[in-house]
Order: sequence, then structure tokens, then C-alpha cells
Amino acid sequence: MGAKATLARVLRARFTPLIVLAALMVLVPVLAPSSFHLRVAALVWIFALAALGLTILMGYAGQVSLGHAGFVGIGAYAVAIGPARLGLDPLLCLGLGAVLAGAIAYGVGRPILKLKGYYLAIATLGFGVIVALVLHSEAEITGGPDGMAVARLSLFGWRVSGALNWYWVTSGALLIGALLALNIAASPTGRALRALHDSEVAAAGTGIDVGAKKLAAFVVAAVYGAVAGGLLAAMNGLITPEAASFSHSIELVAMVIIGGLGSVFGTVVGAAFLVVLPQMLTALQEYEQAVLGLLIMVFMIFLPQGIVPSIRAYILERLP
Amino acid sequence: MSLLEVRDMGISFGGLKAVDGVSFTVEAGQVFSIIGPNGAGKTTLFNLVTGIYRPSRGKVTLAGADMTGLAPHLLVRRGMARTFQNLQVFFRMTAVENVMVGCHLAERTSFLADLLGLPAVARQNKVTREHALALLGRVGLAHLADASAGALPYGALKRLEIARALAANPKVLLLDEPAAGCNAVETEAIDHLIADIARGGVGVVLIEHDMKLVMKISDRVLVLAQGRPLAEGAPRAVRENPQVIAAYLGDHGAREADRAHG
Amino acid sequence: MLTVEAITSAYGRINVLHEVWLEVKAGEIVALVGSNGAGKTTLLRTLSGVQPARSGRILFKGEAIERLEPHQRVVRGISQSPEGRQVFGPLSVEDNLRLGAYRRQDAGMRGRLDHVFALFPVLAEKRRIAAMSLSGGQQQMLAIGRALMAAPKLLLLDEPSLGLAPLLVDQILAAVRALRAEGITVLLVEQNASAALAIADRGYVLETGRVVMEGSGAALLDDPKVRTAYLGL
Amino acid sequence: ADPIRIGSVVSATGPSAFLGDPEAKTLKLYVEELNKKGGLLGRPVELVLYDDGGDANKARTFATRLVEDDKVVAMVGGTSTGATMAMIPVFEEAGIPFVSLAGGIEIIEPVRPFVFKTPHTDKTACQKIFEDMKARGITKIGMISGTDGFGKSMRNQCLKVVGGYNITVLADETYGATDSDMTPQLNKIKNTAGVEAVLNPGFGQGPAIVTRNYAQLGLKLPLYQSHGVASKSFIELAGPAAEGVRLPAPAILVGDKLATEDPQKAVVAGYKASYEKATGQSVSTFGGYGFDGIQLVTQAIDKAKSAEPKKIRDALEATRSYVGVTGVYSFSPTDHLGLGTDSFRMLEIRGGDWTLDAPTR
Amino acid sequence: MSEFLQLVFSGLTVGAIYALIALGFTLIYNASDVINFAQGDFVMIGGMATVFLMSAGLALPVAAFIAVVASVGVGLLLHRFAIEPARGASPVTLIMITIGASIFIKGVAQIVFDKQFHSLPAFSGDTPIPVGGATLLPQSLWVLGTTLGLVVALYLFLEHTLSGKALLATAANRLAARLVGINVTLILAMAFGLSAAIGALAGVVATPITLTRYDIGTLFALKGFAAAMLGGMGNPVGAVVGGLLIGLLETFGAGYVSSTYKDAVAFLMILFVLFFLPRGLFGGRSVERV
Ligand SMILES: Nc1ncnc2c1ncn2[C@@H]1O[C@H](COP(=O)(O)OP(=O)(O)OP(=O)(O)O)[C@@H](O)[C@H]1O
Ligand SMILES: Nc1ncnc2c1ncn2[C@@H]1O[C@H](COP(=O)(O)OP(=O)(O)OP(=O)(O)O)[C@@H](O)[C@H]1O
Ligand SMILES: [Mg+2]
Ligand SMILES: [Mg+2]
Repeated sequence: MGAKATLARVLRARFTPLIVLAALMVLVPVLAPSSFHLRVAALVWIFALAALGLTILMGYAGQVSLGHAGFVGIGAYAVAIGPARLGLDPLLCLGLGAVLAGAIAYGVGRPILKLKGYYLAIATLGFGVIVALVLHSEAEITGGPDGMAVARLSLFGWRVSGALNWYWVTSGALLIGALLALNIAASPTGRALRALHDSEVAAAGTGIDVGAKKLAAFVVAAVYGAVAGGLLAAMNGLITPEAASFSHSIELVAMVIIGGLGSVFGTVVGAAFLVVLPQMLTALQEYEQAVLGLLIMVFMIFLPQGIVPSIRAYILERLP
Repeated sequence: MSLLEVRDMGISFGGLKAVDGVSFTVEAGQVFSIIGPNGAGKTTLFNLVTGIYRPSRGKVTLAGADMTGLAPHLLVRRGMARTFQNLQVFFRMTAVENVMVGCHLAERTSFLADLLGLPAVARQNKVTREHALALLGRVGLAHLADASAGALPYGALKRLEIARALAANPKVLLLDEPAAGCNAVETEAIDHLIADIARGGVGVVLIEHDMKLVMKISDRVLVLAQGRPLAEGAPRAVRENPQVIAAYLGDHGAREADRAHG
Repeated sequence: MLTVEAITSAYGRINVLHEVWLEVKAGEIVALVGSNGAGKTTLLRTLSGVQPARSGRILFKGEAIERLEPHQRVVRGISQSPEGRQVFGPLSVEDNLRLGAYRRQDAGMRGRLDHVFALFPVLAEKRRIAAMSLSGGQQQMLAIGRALMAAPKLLLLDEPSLGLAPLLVDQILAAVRALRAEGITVLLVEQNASAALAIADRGYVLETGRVVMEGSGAALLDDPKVRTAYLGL
Repeated sequence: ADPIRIGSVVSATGPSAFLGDPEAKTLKLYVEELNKKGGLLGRPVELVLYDDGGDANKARTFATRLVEDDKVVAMVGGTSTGATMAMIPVFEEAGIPFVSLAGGIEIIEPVRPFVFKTPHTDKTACQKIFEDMKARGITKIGMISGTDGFGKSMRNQCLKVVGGYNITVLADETYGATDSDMTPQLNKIKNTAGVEAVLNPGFGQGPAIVTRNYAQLGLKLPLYQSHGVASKSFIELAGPAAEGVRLPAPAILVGDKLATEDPQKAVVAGYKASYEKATGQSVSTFGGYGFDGIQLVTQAIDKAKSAEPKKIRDALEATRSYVGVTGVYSFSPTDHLGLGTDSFRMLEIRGGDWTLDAPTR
Repeated sequence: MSEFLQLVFSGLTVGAIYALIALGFTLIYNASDVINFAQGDFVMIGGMATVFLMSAGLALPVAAFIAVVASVGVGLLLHRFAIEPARGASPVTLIMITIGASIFIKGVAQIVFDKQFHSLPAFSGDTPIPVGGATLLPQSLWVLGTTLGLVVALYLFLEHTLSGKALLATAANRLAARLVGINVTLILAMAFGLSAAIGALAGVVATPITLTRYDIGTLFALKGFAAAMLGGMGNPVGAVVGGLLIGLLETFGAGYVSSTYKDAVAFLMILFVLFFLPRGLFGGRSVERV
């Protein structure tokens, strides 16, 4: 009885996801030390970070974006182009990319966030397509479809290289990202976002500036995407326009939904699902895609609220 | 200068003059009721006054300041809160969270502070929650504070909206059929609640079809029919107006209205 | 006509109806009263089938229907005007009404449509307008009219007078009485309990998911407990 | 005995599946055949094959996996230049020889110790085409290029070398890799005065649609395609419109038409027969790149008498006059491609089939 | 002038293909508020199955008919085994299921069919029809005719049949639909079946022009979705107008602006239109009631 109540409290506690995540981060290098495993894990963290932006935008505020990869691309190419063409420091470019993405989100968001539902989806999709097209076409600057090399990142004098170091850097970035996302959730801003998700009229009726809040969520989401993109580019040492593609945007949305819309830990699980699963399915050879599609369907049918919220609800329901 | 002045409001929808030249004033501490047949334009009038529709003509002033055409969220900041006839509840949140959202304007944290999770945010959350709980108590929903709003019965949702609107600390409160879906006993509780709110100096504008409630607590009553004012005056005068009886009250209404002063 | 035996119904793991027993005889008007959250709506939803019954039986004209899909119950003659109106917003008023007769595309439909328009002339006026732009009360009329279009044998009305002008409340209640005269059986949930009990043959009082009282309409109206708890007298 | 593991990452699905699929099939087929013959150095050979779906980031991950987890001794793969470039650092760092199947010249320029490649560069293709144009007295052309990696890179190379042939490009249009109608662009070229021929760098279905639209618009100028369409399906897709199209391609497409003394004849015939038998599909140059890649690596292992990556690399670099289906390769420390322009043949489509235009050397 | 006309012909042809795909979205959206991301894959099934049946020796009409039936079968299976079991789930969840289905269908198609591009012979030859200095392929007329026929049929179905109304009612208010006796499951199954049929038909008539491959559905879905949104989701006439408009925008963009950025031109126009008509061209200007 006491144990059950504690479990319920733990499941509901705000920082539980963060602690679990941190524990996982420490465990991975112990259990799976090969640099391949570390790379896969680092990719999970990076994609989770990008998807966390969507968690805030879609999960909290209910605003769909099918162009999120566009911001990932902007961040990634900022880190690629800045050092290569302008001689800037890569770390500085990571920050500049975030600022640039935020500024673009601000400019683009103002007109398009007036749109609702699928209309917003197509508008963001259009934005993403245009970004991908520019990255693809302006070969003089971006290297075109085959991409461009990215300079090594150094953090205050420390040149990040090697799978383990990248693993820790991405872990740190995700932890910070997750912390901020959890902070927002439990704050007046988070309540406002969830409120406008349910009813914009009522939200405005309580004095919430719905337009401004949506825009803020959009900008924050863009920054998350851009930082993740920058890390991806720097870690790979090469970036292609694929990073900004439509299919990649869909993949990010899928991570958020499969893990559980609005759940921070769910987003990480969703990212793990879509990054790790294909690695596990390679043995199936040509059946890989079919099985992946099947698994997505099965998970969504049986865990309709996403993996983490569905499982948590299941456990909580079985408690007093 | 009255607290709320609405002058010569009008709007049409594709040829239908839904509201057509309606004026009224509400004083602080007063309960001002708007009644009229279904489709008379009462809710539309609310939507015009609270900035949800842009009026094609007319003017709204609150405490002397022009509010016409201001966006809803700005109107709230100036002291105008409302409830909705078609429930607009945050269904994915708990009851208390709904009211906490209503406290939005009183909250003193910045976006950055929220993002960084500064201690001030936690303190603010605590203050807000306590305030919200108190408001829930005031509308008689304290026991349902942590229930999901989606699971509340209809009557409770109506009161939840009132609590949320009160949270904005309004000067003027517009209530669109707050007693719909409540039985006579529950209506009486709402009746006390409204009187209590008005006593606190808030100007209350009330749309309601429950004549017992309207006639009992209103200071003045405006009757609309087909978008136009039909009669205005003290409850007693209005309910005896033969035009109002014919167009709106009927036997049942007249009986109910009489019971108010039974 | 309708016998409800020990119906239990729940949202998630929380039981909202606890073994409710109830009977509606052919040609009767039965009123169901109770405070907010008593489970009146849940009971009607369980009868029309949009809410599953956890246990118990529902007999309609002797047939067990608790396992049937809602549309199968409509075919058998059960029709509901739901709480909160639930009109088909983007569809026109007339389409809403025609869909009410989805399972009764017979010769009588025209007549029923005229009947509804006669009952609520404003609907005729607005027949081409999208239902979502109707006023609240007009939508309520539409919801009732839609339920009537099914030419039901048993009509379930969930707070039909909600949001209606007093003049119309009279008309609605008169209409319900007229329906009985036509042989339609009515189960009526009303917050306006005194008016409802006044026209009802019999009534039930529901309290936190249990039937706590039943009797003739007149008897309940006179019951001191009912008078203080629900009629505010 | 322990198997010798050879790794591969190709784009068997995604936009480059057109290339990656035959590559994957060829690699599987030949490793199988090798094992039937007893493997290498008395050990079985295991092919560890991954599909990157055309995503460079995935390719990079699989490369790490091949090195770290699968412990391969050599790598044959990399369908696109982007994917190849993403994987190069992994193999360079691990010191494992990597034979790429992608076209980009940057793969082998500058030369990296462990990286080789089998396909011609697009530059060679451009040169071959322009030589042909020059020989036919064409001096003004229009270009229409795909915006995929292949089309874009070849367009750039062509623009770089075109000046050397006294040919000017009067119109320079592009189309998206997945477009289904190119008439607007072709119409512009049609309306550009003075154009004497049109060149279409691109691969996949795009060139087929270009060819059809070309016929629809009634354009009668010579149309040049690239080695990116060098598979039978191009002729099928473009239909009668393909008649008269010219392109540079390796010998593989015209195996039966090669002169008997042609050194490639036997190799090409052998590959064609076994591939078509095993898959039921026509051979393409892309599968040929895979064939040459796996042959080069296995021969190097054989020669080195060791499955030691460094030794394989050295043996690879020492390869001289390997006769493959794409051409005759001779690697050197300064040349990790080892093919010349002469390994391209100029073909013309006539009667729904490839024909050798110029006599082979 | 002839150049202009040529661009118009190209634009209408491409646009009609987008319109056909957009039409497929309409039914499922109208019945359930869900955008079916597997819609493009129905188009692929239509084209690929016809190709393979023809290469097995069947005549085009027979092959096309079987392909459409097969696609309907896939649509019904998708509904029965993926949508129906998740009934009551939110649109987001259902959309995710259709995304999964799309990946699954592609995965199966690359095994059942292959990974190559394929084409179908044009129904009535490849001889271009010269009109005013420009040329038009006979197949374009097939595509335009099919689009016209389907939009009329769909419009009549939704506006003038009770089943059509029931479909709209199901999306408008699921609870009320059940209460008036609509068999919601059946309606949804019908929507999936018909959408699959429309998609497959689109695939059959478009393949001689666009060519097809196991994964071409993603692109088709993207363009069709954009067309449907530009026109106003759920409105068949809007879908067709949206499709034709995007087709024209793309070709005129390619012809007069930049062939590289023609997709950008199209999307910028969509953004521009939505800025003034936030529910698309035919999405209605209805004000939200509160
Ligand atoms: N957006 C709209 N489009 C078209 N007509 C509208 C719109 N909004 C309201 N109307 C019409 O305007 C009239 C007034 O509606 P309103 O909702 O204001 O009535 P009401 O007085 O609140 O009625 P009730 O008491 O039934 O709630 C109605 O006839 C309604 O149909
Ligand atoms: N969707 C739901 N999920 C969980 N609980 C619910 C849900 N809907 C209703 N309930 C609960 O079921 C109980 C009965 O609700 P119901 O709506 O049947 O009451 P009611 O008698 O119709 O009340 P009202 O007079 O307010 O309409 C209430 O306690 C309510 O909180
Ligand atoms: Mg109203
Ligand atoms: Mg109820």
C-alpha cells in the first residue's frame, strides 16, 4: 500500500523523467561501450532534442509543424557554413544558428500561426520544403545535394572528437533541453500553452495573448531543432540537405507521437524507437521497412496515447 | 460615467441583422440581465462586447475608456471577463488547472523565468494554486479540484467557467446562461454566488432563461428580440410588459418570474 | 416497453451507475431527476448504446439489447436527443433533420419534417443554414427535432429545455404530452424538475448512480424530500 | 574457419534505389558464388550489407557499425557521393579499405590512403560527350539537369570542362528528381535560338520523362543522356522517344556487340549472364560498379594472402590491368580510380536497343 | 503565345494528377477528420499492380480493374485491422497509424513488385495533338477526363445522397452520428474503400505520364495534400481547383521564374492564399461560434 502510493507519486513527479534519463545516460557507456553503440545513443539524444521542440509546440500548444526539419537544417548548415565560408568559430555558429532559426521562426510564425490544424500543417510543410530546396540548390554555399564538410567543434578549447566524447556532449545537451521543457510544462507559460491547445477562445478569454504564446512556442521549438541540427552536423563532420527534408520532418513528428504527445520522456523513447529499431531490424534485410511500418501501427493501435503516457496510465490505473 | 457602456451595437451575418442598434449601461455592483427569445442576439451581443466579433457599428467603453474592437485578451486585461454558452473548458486539464489558467493575468513570472524554472516560478505556482482552490470553493467545486475537467458533469462545468472568469479579477463579468443545466436548488446556489460577486463591486451582465433567477437578482433587465431592444427596465416592469410576455415569457415564464418574488 | 435490470456503467474504472433498476411502460412519460453528476446522462447514454454497460440487462420490448450497437437500437425504435445538443455543425439544418431519419427513410418522413418545422418554425426559416451558426436555443430545438425525425417508439430526452426561452419550455413540454398521445413513450431527464414531474406519469430520483426513489409524478412532486432537494421549494 | 567479413552500405531503398538495388543484388550474388567456389584463403566470405535509404547520416552510422561491431576487413559500397563522403572518415580512421560505388570526383581527389572507387567520374562522362559533340560539329548546346546529387555534380563538371571543346551552353535548366513534367524547361530550350543539341545529366526516371517530353514537343535536335541512364529500363520507360538518344556508357550495355578481341567481352558476358539469371532483371552499369568493387577487393585479398585490412589496401593499390565490366583498372598511389575516358563507349539507341556508335579501339 | 499555351497544357496535366490524388484525401477526411498519409500508396498500388498484371499478359482494362479492386482491398484491410481497432483514438494517433501503414505498404510493395521504375503504355497512343502551336498528349485528356468524372461523382455523392451526408455527419460529430443510427464503422470502411479506389484509378491514368515506383506514394501524397489544402480540405471541387492551380503554378514557375525553385513558387502561393483565406479557397469563411 505504502509502496504503491510511493510509486504513484514517483510516476507523477515532475523530475522523474529527468532522473531516469540521467541514469540511462550513465548506464549506456557501461553496458554498450562500442563506439557504434555510443553513436546510436548520441543520435537518439540529438533527435530527441530536436523532437523536444515539437513536444513543446505540438504536445503542449497543439500546433502542428510538418516543417520542423527545416530548422534542424538551418542549425546544421549554420555550423557547417559559418566556419567554412566565414571563418567563424563552430561553437559560436551553433549559437548563431539557434538565434537565426529563432529569428526565422519569428518572422515565419507571425503570419502562419494564425492558421489552424491541417492548414498550419501545410504551411509549415511548405516552409520546410523551401528550406530544403534552398539548401539543395545553392550549391556554392551549401555544397548542394551531396552536402558539405563540417569543421570540428571545440568547447572552450576542448576539441570534441571520438564517440564517447560526443556521447557526453549530446547527453548534456539533451538533459538541458529536457530540463527546460519540463520547466515550461510546470509553469504559467506551460499552462497557457496547454490551455490554448484546448480552446483558443477561452484562453484569450483569460487574458492569454494566444498569438504571442504560439509564436513563443514556435520560436523555442525552432531553437531546439537548430541546436540539435548543429550538433548533428558537428558530430558527423558532414551535412547533407537530407537533414531538412520532408521525410525527416515526418520522422520527428512520429517520434513525438509514438513516444507520447506532450511527454518529455516519451519524446526520448520515441526517438529511441525510430533510431534504434531500424538498427535492430537490419537482419530482416528487404523485410525491414515492412516490419518497421507494422510495428509503428501496432504500437499506435495498442498504445494510442503513445508509449510513455499509455504505460503510465496503465500502471496508475492499477494502483489505488 | 457608467462602468460599462455599450452604444448602438450592430452586426449582421449574411443579411441577417443579428444585433441591431443595442445600447445599455451597467454600473459597478449591479446585476444587469439580458433576456429574449432564442436567436434574439444575446450571445452575439456578448461576442461583440468581448471582442470575439468585430462590430460593424457601435461603441463599447469600460470605465470611460474606449474598448471597441480590442482583442479579447486585451479586454480581459482591462477588466472584462466572461463565460460561454457553449462550454469552452480546457478539457484536458484538471478543474483546478482550469482556474489557474484564469489567474494568468495576476501571475508575475516571465517567459525566461518559466523556461529556467527559477524558484520564483514555484512560488508563483503555489500562490496561483491556492487562489484557484479558493475560487473553486467559492463556486462549490472544491471537492472536484483534481478531477479532470473532461469528466465533470455539465452543471459543474458551468460553475467551473465562472470560477475561471472570476480568477481574472474582472470589473465586469459577463455570464452566458450560467444556470443552464442546473436544477432549482443548484440554481439557487448560483443565484447567491452572483449576488455575492455583485456585492463585491463587480458589474455583472447576465444572460439567462431561468426567469426565477433573473427576476430575483437583476437590478435591470434588457429584453432583446430579433436583434433589437424590445424593453428595458426594472424586473417587475419588464415581466409585466405584455409584449415581453407574448414574445418571450409565455405562461411558464410568467409563472416562474412570479415565483421569484413569491 | 423498457426494463432496465441492475445496469452498471463506468468511465474507466470508476462506476457511475450502480445497479440501476428502472421500468418504462408503453405510452408512459417517465421523468428522471437528480442533481449534477447523479448519472442521468450516463444512464441515457447506456440506453442508447453509446456508453457500454458493464453489467446488467436492458430489455426493450422483451429483447435484450445491452449488447447491441447504437444503430441497431435506433432501428428498433430508440432515439435520443443528447445533452449538449451535438448537432452536425457544418451541415445545414435540413440535413441535420434528414439525418435524424437516417434509419427511417419512409413515406412518413416528409410529414415528420413538416411536423418538426411546425413545432419550431425558426428551424424552417433557417433550414439552409449551417447548424453551427444557430443560437444555443435553436440548436437545442434542432437536437430535439432530429430525435423526432427517427419516428421513435421510445424517445430519450436529455434536458430538452436547456437553454430554451420560457415560452418554448411550455411548448416543448406540451409537445412531449402530444407525443404520448401519438403513442410514443418518453424517458425525460430534466433539471426543470417541477415542470417535468408535472407532465410525467411516473418519475425516478437518481442520486450518485442509484435510484433512491420512484413514484407517480404527482406523488414525487408532493414528496417533501424531493421538494427541498430538487424543486427548491 | 572464421569467415572473412566484407562490409557494404548501399542505398537499396530511397531515391537512389535505382542504383543501390542492383549494387546490393550484385554484391550478394558474387559473395555467394565465391563461397560456392570455396571462399577466399580457404575461409568463407561473409557480406554484411546495410541499406542507408539514401540518408548520409544513416550511412555514417552503419559505417561505424561495420567497423566496430561487424569487424569487417574491407568495405564496398556508398551509392551516392554524399553517403560516401559521410563514411570516409570512419574507414580512414579505422584503416580499412573502402571501395566506393559513387561518382563524385571528390572521393578520390585528393587521394586518401584507404579510399578507392569504381565508377567513372562524371567529368570523364562530360569529356566523352563533348568529344562526340565536337566530332559532329556541334558548338552550341542546351543543358537540362536533374537537381539530385548525380545531376548536379555532373552539371558542374560539364560546365567546368565544356570550354575546352569550344562548345557554349546557351540554356541551362534544371528539374527536380521527382518531377513528372519537364515540358516548361524543354520549351525554353526549344525557344532558345541557336541550340544545336541538348544534354541531360541525370539519373532515375527524370531523364526518361525528359526524353518523352522532348519528343512530345517535337524537338529534333540530338539529345545526349549520361551514364546515369545506362540501364535497359531507360529504354523501356522512355519508349519510342528514346530513339536516337546518345550517351556514354561502359561496355556492359553492349556486351554482345563488342568486338571478339575486346578484353572486356568475356567478363561482361559472364556478369550479364549470371546477374540476369539470378535476378530476372537486365544488367545496368550500377550493378557493374558493384561487381568491379567486390572483384577488386576479393582479388586483393587473394593476392595479399591475408585478410589484414592494411595488406588488402596495399594489394588494392597495386592492382594493375584488372579487367572489369566497367573498364580496365590500374590503381596507383596517385590514382585510386584507375579508369580513363576510353573505358566509356559512345552508344546510340536504335531500334529500342543500345548500339555501339563508334568502333571500339 | 504557343509557349504560354504549352505551359497551360503541362500545368493542367500535372495539376489534374494532383487533383486526382487530392480527391482521394477528401473522403477519408470527410468521414473522420483524418489525413490518410497512405493515400499516395493507393496511387502507387494502382499503377504498379496494373504494370505487373499487364506484364503477366492481361489486357490494360482488365489489369486496371483488378488493380483498383486490389487497392480497395488494401484500403478495407487498412480500415479493418488498423483503424477500426484504434477506434476512439485521436486524429493524431490515427494519422500516425496511416504513416505506419504507408511505410508498411511501401515495404511490402518493394518485395511483391520491385524497386524499379515502371511505365504503362498511353491508353490511346503517344502521338501529340497539336493545338495552337503547342502539343497535348492524348493521355493528358484521359487524366483530365477522369478528374472531371470523379469530381462530379464525388460532389453528387456528398451533396445529394444520404450516405454522403452520413459520411459528413460522422466526421462532424461522431457521437451524434451514432445516435441517429449511422453505422460509423461501415461509413469509415466505405470511406477507406472509396478513397483507395480513387487513388488507384489516379495511379492507373497517371502512370503513363509520371511513371511509377514502389515509393512514389510519398511524393504523390505531398502534392495531393497541398492541393487539397489549397482548395479547402474536404471539398471535392476545392481539391480539383487546388490541384490544377498547383500544377499551373509549378509549370509557370518553371517556365517563367526558375525551374529550380518552382516548388518554392507553388508553396509560396499556397502560403499567400492561406494568409487571406485561412481555410483554403473553398473552405468557407465561417466564423467560429462560441
Ligand atoms: N456566425 C454566424 N453566422 C450566421 N448566423 C449567426 C452567426 N452567429 C449567430 N447567428 C444568428 O444570429 C442570431 C442570434 O444568435 P445568438 O446566438 O446571439 O442568439 P441568442 O440570443 O444567444 O439565443 P439563445 O438564447 O438561443 O442562446 C441567430 O439567429 C443565429 O442563427
Ligand atoms: N467522460 C467521463 N469520464 C469520467 N467520468 C465522467 C465522464 N462523464 C461523466 N463522468 C462522471 O460520471 C458522473 C455522472 O455524470 P452524468 O453526466 O451522467 O451526470 P448527470 O446526472 O447527467 O449530471 P448533469 O445534471 O450535470 O448533466 C459524474 O460524477 C461525472 O463526473
Ligand atoms: Mg445564446
Ligand atoms: Mg447530464
